Amino acid sequence: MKVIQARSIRKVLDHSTLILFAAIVITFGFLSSQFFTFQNLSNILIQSSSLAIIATGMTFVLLTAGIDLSVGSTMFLAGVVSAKMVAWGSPLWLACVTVLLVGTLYGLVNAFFIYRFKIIPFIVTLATFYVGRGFGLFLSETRAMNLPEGFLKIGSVSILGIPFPVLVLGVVILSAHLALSKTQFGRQIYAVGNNAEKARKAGMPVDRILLSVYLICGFCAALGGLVAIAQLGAVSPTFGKQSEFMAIAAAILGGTSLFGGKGNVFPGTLIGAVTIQSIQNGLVIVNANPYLYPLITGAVIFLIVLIDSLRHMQEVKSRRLGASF
Amino acid sequence: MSLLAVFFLTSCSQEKNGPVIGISFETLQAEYWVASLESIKAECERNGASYIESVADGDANRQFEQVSNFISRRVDGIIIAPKDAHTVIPIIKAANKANIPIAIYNRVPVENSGEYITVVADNYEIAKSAVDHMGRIAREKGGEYKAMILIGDLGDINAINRRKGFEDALVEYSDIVELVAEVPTEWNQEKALAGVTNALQANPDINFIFSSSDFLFPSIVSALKNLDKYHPVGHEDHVLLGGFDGDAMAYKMLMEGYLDVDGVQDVHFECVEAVQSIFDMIEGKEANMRIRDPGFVIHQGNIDEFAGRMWGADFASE
Amino acid sequence: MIAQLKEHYQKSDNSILYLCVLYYIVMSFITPGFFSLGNNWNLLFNLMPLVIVSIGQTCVMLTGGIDLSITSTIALSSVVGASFMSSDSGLGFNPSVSTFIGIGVMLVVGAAIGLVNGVAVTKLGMPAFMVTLTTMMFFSGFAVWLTESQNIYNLPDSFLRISSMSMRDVPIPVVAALGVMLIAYFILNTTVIGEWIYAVGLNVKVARISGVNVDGTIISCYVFCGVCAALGAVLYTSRLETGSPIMGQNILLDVIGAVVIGGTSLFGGKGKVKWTLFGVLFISLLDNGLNLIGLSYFLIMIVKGLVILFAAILNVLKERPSLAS
Amino acid sequence: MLLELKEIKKSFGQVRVLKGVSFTLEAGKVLGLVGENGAGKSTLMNILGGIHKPSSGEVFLEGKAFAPQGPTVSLNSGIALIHQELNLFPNLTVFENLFVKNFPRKSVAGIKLIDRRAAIFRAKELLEQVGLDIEPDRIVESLSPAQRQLLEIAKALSSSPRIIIFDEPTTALTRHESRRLFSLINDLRSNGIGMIYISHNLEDVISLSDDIAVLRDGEFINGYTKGGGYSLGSIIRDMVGRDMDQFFPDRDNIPRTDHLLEVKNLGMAPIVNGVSFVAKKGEVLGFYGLVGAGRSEVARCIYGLDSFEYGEVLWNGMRVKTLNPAAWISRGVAFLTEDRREEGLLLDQSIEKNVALASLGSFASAFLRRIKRKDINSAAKKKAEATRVKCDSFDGQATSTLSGGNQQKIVLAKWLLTDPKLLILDEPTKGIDVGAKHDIYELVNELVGNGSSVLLISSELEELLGMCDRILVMNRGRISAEFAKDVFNREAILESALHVMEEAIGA
Repeated sequence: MKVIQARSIRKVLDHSTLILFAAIVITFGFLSSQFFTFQNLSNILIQSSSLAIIATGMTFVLLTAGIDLSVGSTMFLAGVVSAKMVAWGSPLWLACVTVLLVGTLYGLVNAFFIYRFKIIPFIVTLATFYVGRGFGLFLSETRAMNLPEGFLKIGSVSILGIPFPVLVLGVVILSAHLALSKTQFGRQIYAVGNNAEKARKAGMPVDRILLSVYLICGFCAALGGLVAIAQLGAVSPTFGKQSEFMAIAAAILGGTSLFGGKGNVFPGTLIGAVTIQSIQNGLVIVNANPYLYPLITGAVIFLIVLIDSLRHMQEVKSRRLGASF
Repeated sequence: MSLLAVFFLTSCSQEKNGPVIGISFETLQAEYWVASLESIKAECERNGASYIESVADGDANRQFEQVSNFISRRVDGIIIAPKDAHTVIPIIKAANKANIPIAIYNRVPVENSGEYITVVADNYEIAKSAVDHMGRIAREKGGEYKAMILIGDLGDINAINRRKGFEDALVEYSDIVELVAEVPTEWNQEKALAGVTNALQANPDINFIFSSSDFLFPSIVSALKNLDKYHPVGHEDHVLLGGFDGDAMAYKMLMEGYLDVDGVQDVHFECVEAVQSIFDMIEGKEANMRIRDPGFVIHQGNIDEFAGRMWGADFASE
Repeated sequence: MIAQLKEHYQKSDNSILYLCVLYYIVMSFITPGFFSLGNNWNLLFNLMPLVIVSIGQTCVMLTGGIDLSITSTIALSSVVGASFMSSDSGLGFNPSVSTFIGIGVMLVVGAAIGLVNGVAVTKLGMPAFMVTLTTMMFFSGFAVWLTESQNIYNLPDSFLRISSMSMRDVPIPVVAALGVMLIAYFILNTTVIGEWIYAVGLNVKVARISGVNVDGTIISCYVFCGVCAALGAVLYTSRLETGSPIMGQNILLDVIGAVVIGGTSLFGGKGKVKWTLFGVLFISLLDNGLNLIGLSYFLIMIVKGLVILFAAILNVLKERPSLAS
Repeated sequence: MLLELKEIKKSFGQVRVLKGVSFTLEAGKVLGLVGENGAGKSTLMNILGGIHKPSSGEVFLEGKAFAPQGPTVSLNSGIALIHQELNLFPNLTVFENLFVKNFPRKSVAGIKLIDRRAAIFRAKELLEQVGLDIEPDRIVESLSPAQRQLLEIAKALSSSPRIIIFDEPTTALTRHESRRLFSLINDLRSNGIGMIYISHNLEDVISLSDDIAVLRDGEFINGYTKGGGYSLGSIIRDMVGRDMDQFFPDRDNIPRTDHLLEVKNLGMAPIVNGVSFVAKKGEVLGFYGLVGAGRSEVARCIYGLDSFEYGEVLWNGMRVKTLNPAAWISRGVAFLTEDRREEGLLLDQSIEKNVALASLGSFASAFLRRIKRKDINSAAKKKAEATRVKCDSFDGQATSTLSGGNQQKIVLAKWLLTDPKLLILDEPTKGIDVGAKHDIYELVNELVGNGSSVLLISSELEELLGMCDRILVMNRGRISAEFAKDVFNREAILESALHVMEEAIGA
C-alpha cells in the first residue's frame, strides 16, 4: 500500500512541469470561458514563439554549463539592422538573411573570447550585452523604428493553417531536438557540459562544440528577434530588454540545469516558455489587477520550481536505493 | 585598446568655448524623450553652448550620481528630465548648493524650497482631455463601447498620471463606455502586443482603445490587423483609437485617417523655453521659472490647424 | 625596476586595482573635472552603497549561489521603511525615534527576504538562480503594489541627514561601507563560519561530512546579503529623500558584474572582500569617467562593454601568459 | 616488438617526474607495472595516451617512431587507456558512453543521425564481452562503481585496440568480478593484444603478468620475467627501496567489554535489512562483503548521510536522536568515506585547511567563534606530519596536486585531529600504494592503542584479517556471520559473503 502510494506520488512528481502547466491552463479556463478557445490557445503559441526560440538557443549554451547574457542585445541588434536595411531599400529576404548572419556573428564574438582567452562566459557576454545594445542604439539613434508592411505580413500569414511564427518555432524546436538527441554532436554537448576536461581527454572537439553552441545561441536570438518584430512591426529602444532572464527562466523551468549536461529542448524548454506565456495570457484574459501580474507570475514559477526540486530529491533518494541492483 | 578608443573619442568632442550644459535624461525609451533630447541639444548649440549628456535608464539613483558628476565637473547649467517628482528634490538641492542653475523638464517636483525652472506638460490634463474627446466622439456616434487602456510602467509617474486622466475622463461617459481591459505593458512593445491580442481575445467587442504612449501603437495596429479590425475612421468596424505624445507614428496614423485623437506635448516649445531660461539664469537675467506647456489635443476635426505643431511631423518627414 | 614591477604584478591579486589606478590617471588627463576634490567625493559617495550591496552578494556567491533578488530587496525595504518613517503615514513618533524604527524595519525586511531565499535554497533544494529570480519578480511587484506606484516622502530630517552627516569627519555612508567590509572580512577570515562558507562553496558534500552546518551557513549568507541590500536601501533612500518602489532596479548587473570582475568565482569557494571592493571601484570609475567625458548614451555602453572585456583579457593573460600567443 | 620506450624523460616545470625510463612490450603479453604513488606510472601512461608529451626520449610502435599529438591520435593508433579516474559521463546512457566519440550513424535525408539500433546492438556485444549484464540505455549515473569500471573496459575494447593499458582496474571490483576481468585479459592475450597492467595489488600483478617492471622515483629499478624467480617480498623491496619487515604491524590492545556504539535492527529497504551490531571500546571491528552488500550504507545511515526507515542507534548506552555529521563529530565519531575526491577533500584548498576543517569548532573562541589560527595551523601541521604525507608546503599547495595515497593521509589527518573515540573507515586503502597503506595501518593501531575504536569497512580480506579484532560479514543487507580474531577463517568468511541465503531469495 505504502509502496503504491509512494509510486503514484512519484508518477505525479515526474511530470510535475506538465501537470502544473495543465493546472494553470485549467484554472484560467475556469475563470474565463475565453481562455479555452482554439484561437486563444494558438495565440499563446504565437506569443511564446519568440521566447521559445531564444530559449532554445540558450538551452544549448546552458547544456555546456555556459551562459549567454547578450541574447537580448542580439535581438535588439537584429531588429535595428533589419529595420535599417529595409529603410535603405534592401529587399526583405536579404534583410532577414543579414540579420541571421549578424546574430551568428555575434555568437562568434562571444565564443571567440570564451575559448580563445578562456574568459568565463558570464563576463564575456556581460560585456557584449553592453556593446550590443550600445551599438544598436547607435545605429537606431535611440529612436523607435517602424517596419514596412511586408514584415508584418510575414508575422501574420498562415501556411497550411499554421501561423508563420508557430511554423518557425516548430522547425527550430524540431531541428534542435534532433540535433541534441539524435546526432553525435548533440550527445557530445551533453558530455562537454558534464565535464569539459574529461571530454577533452577523451579527444572530443571541445573548442568546436563550445564555439557552435554560442553560434547557435546567437542565431536563435536573431531569429527570435525577427519573429518578434514580424509580429510587432516596430523596434523600440527597449526591445529585447530582460529577454536573457526570461530565456534562462524558460529553459530552467523546462528542467535544464545551470550547471550543464542536463536538460532538453523538447518538451522541456518549449513547455517552460509556453508556461510563462500562458500565465501572462491568462492574467489578461481574466482582466486581473495589473499590480498583481508580477506577484502571480513570480509565485507560480516559484511553485513549479519547488515541485520540481521535490521531485529531484525524491529521485536522488530512489536512485541511491536502486543503485546496486 | 579601449582606452585608446576613449582618447580618440574625447579628442574629437573636446573644448569648445562657451558655457557647458549638463543634460540628464531619465530614459530614452519613448520617441518623445529622444525628440526632446535632440531638440535641447540643438537649442544649446544654437546658443553657442556645448553639452554633456547622460541617460539613467530609469534609475533615480544613477541619475543622482550622474548629476552629481556634472556638478563636480562644474557645468554652467543643468537640464534634467527626472525620474519622478520626489527623487529630483535632492538633485535640486545639490545644484542650488553648487549655485548651478537647473531646469526640470517634463515632470513637476513636489513642493520644495529650492530654486529651479520647471518646464512641464500636464500629463494628467492632456490625457484627460484627449480621452474626453474620445468620449465625445463616442457619444456623437452613439452605441455602446467596450474600452481598453494600455498602461505604461507602473513605476513611472507619467504612466500613472495618464492612467488617472483616462479613468477620470471616463467617469462622465460611464453610461456608454465600459472599461473591460487594462493591459500593463511595462513600456514594452512585445508585452503590449501580447496583452492587446489577449485582451481582444477575451473581449472581441472592444472598440475603444487608449494607449498611454504613442510608441505602443505599432503593437496595437499589429494586433488589430491580425483580427482584421484596423480600419480608417468612418468605417463601420473602426475601433476608436486615442494616444498620447504626438510622435511620428501617431502623426502618420492621423494623416492617414486611422487615429481619432492624440494628446500632444509641444516638444519644440518646451525645449526652446527651457534652454532659454537656463541661459537667462546663467547670464543673471530675469528668467521665466515656471514654463507651462498647455499641450493640445489633436483630432480629425482640427488636424489642419495643429498637425504642423506636432513634433512627430518633423520625425515623420525625415 | 620594470622587471620587478612586472613580477609583482604577475604575483599579486590586485590587478583590477592597478587597472583602476591606470584608468584614473588617464581620465585625469583627458577629462575636465575628473581630477577634482568634488569628483573624488562623488566617486566615494557613489561607491559606498554599491560596495555594501556587493559585499553581501559576494558572500552568497562564495557558497556557490547567486542572489538576483537584491534589487527587489532594496525597493521593498525602501518603501516599507519609508512608510514607517514618513510623517504622512502618521505613526506619530518623534523624528529620531521613527528614524530608528524605520532603519530597523528596513533591515528586518532585508533579512526576511534573505531568509526566504536561504530556506528555499537549502531546505527545499531549489536552484538559487530560480529562487531569487522569482523572489525578485514577486517582491518588486509587491513593492509596487503596496504603494500603488506612489513614492513615499516627507521623511524625518534625522533620516535624510544620514547621507550627508559625518562621524568625526568621516561621512556616514563611508562609515557604513567600511563597517560592512570589516565585518565581512572578519567573518570570512577569522571565524568558523567564514571557513565554513568557503568549504560549502568548494564542495558541499565534503563540508557536510566534515561537520559543517551547511544549511545554516548558506541561510546566513542569504540573510547577510539581504541585510546588506537593505543597508544599501537605507543610504539610497536617505540620499534621494524618497522611498521608491522601483529603487535600484537597474543595479543588478552592476553588482554581479563588479563581484565577478573582482575575481570571485560564480561557482563558489573563491573570492575576497578586497576583490569585490576593487571590482566595484572599477565599475564606478568606469561609469563616472565615461559620464564626465560627455560621451553619448550609446557610446558609454559600448565603451563600458569593451573595457570590461579588456579588463578580463588582461586578467587572464596575467594568470596564463601562454594564451597571449 | 609491439611497443618500445627508450629513455623517456618528463619534467613538469622544475619537477622531474620521469628520469629516463625504458622498457618493451610484446604482442600477446601482459606487462605488470608497479611502483609507489608518485613513481611516475601515470605520467608514463599519459605519454602513451597522447595526453602529455615527453621532454625527451622516444617511443616506437611496431618499430616506427610514435609521437602522438593528442588522445585521438593515440586511440587511432590502437592504444586504449583505462584510467583510474573513470572517464565516463554519468549524464549519458551506457551505449552513448561507449560510442560518444564515434557513433554508428545512418544518413537520413542527407543528415547523419545516430543509428540507435546499431549502437545498442554493438553495445550489447561489448557488454557481454566484459560480462556486464545491464541495459545499454541505462543512465550511467545509476550504475554501481563496479559496473562503471567494467563499462570503462568495454569502452576501451570498442576501439579494437592493439595495446590496452589498465590503470588500477580492480579497485571498484569484487573478487568475483576481478576474476572475470582476469579471464577477459587472458582471452585478449591469446588474441595477440599487448597489455600494460598497473596495480597496487601485487598478487594480481604477479599472477597475471608475463613481465613485471618496477618503477621508483621516476626511474626503472628492476624487471622480472615469469619464471625468473622473484617473490612478493623482492618486488616490495624494489618499490619501497627498503625492507618492510611486517606488512600488518602488530598491536597489543585488548578490547574492553563495554559497548561504545550499538546499532539495533537498522533498516533501509532494500539495501539494509535489519542490521544489529555492537562496537566495543578499543577494538577494530571489520565489515566484509561484496560491493552492494550494504556495508557502506550502514555506516552512512548511522552517520546521518542517508536516511533510514527503522532501527535505533545507541552511543555509550544512550539512544541517539540527532544523527548528523556535526553531532557525531561532537560526540567523537569520525567517518572517512569511500570517495575521497568527492566527499573527503576540498581539492582546491591547502593541506592545512583540509586537515583543520572538521576541528574548527574546538579551536574557536567562545565569543564570536573566532578561530585561533596559530593553534589550529600548528596542530594541523603536526597531524599531517604524523601521517608522513609527502608535500611541498602545508599552506600553499592545493590537495588536488597530491597523489592518491597522500590525499588519503590528509583526510585521515583531518579525522585524527578531531581526536575520535570511534573512527569509521570506508575502504581506506583503495587505490593507494604499499608504503602509504602501511602508514595508515600504523596510524590505526596507534589510535586503537590509545583506547579508541575503529570500524573498518573493506573489500580486501587480507587487510581485515591483518587488522581486525572481529569481522562482521554482510550479505544482501544483513549481517550473515561474525568471526572473532582467534577463529578467523578465510574460506568461511568468503562463503558467508557469497552465499545466497534462502530467505533473501524468498523476499
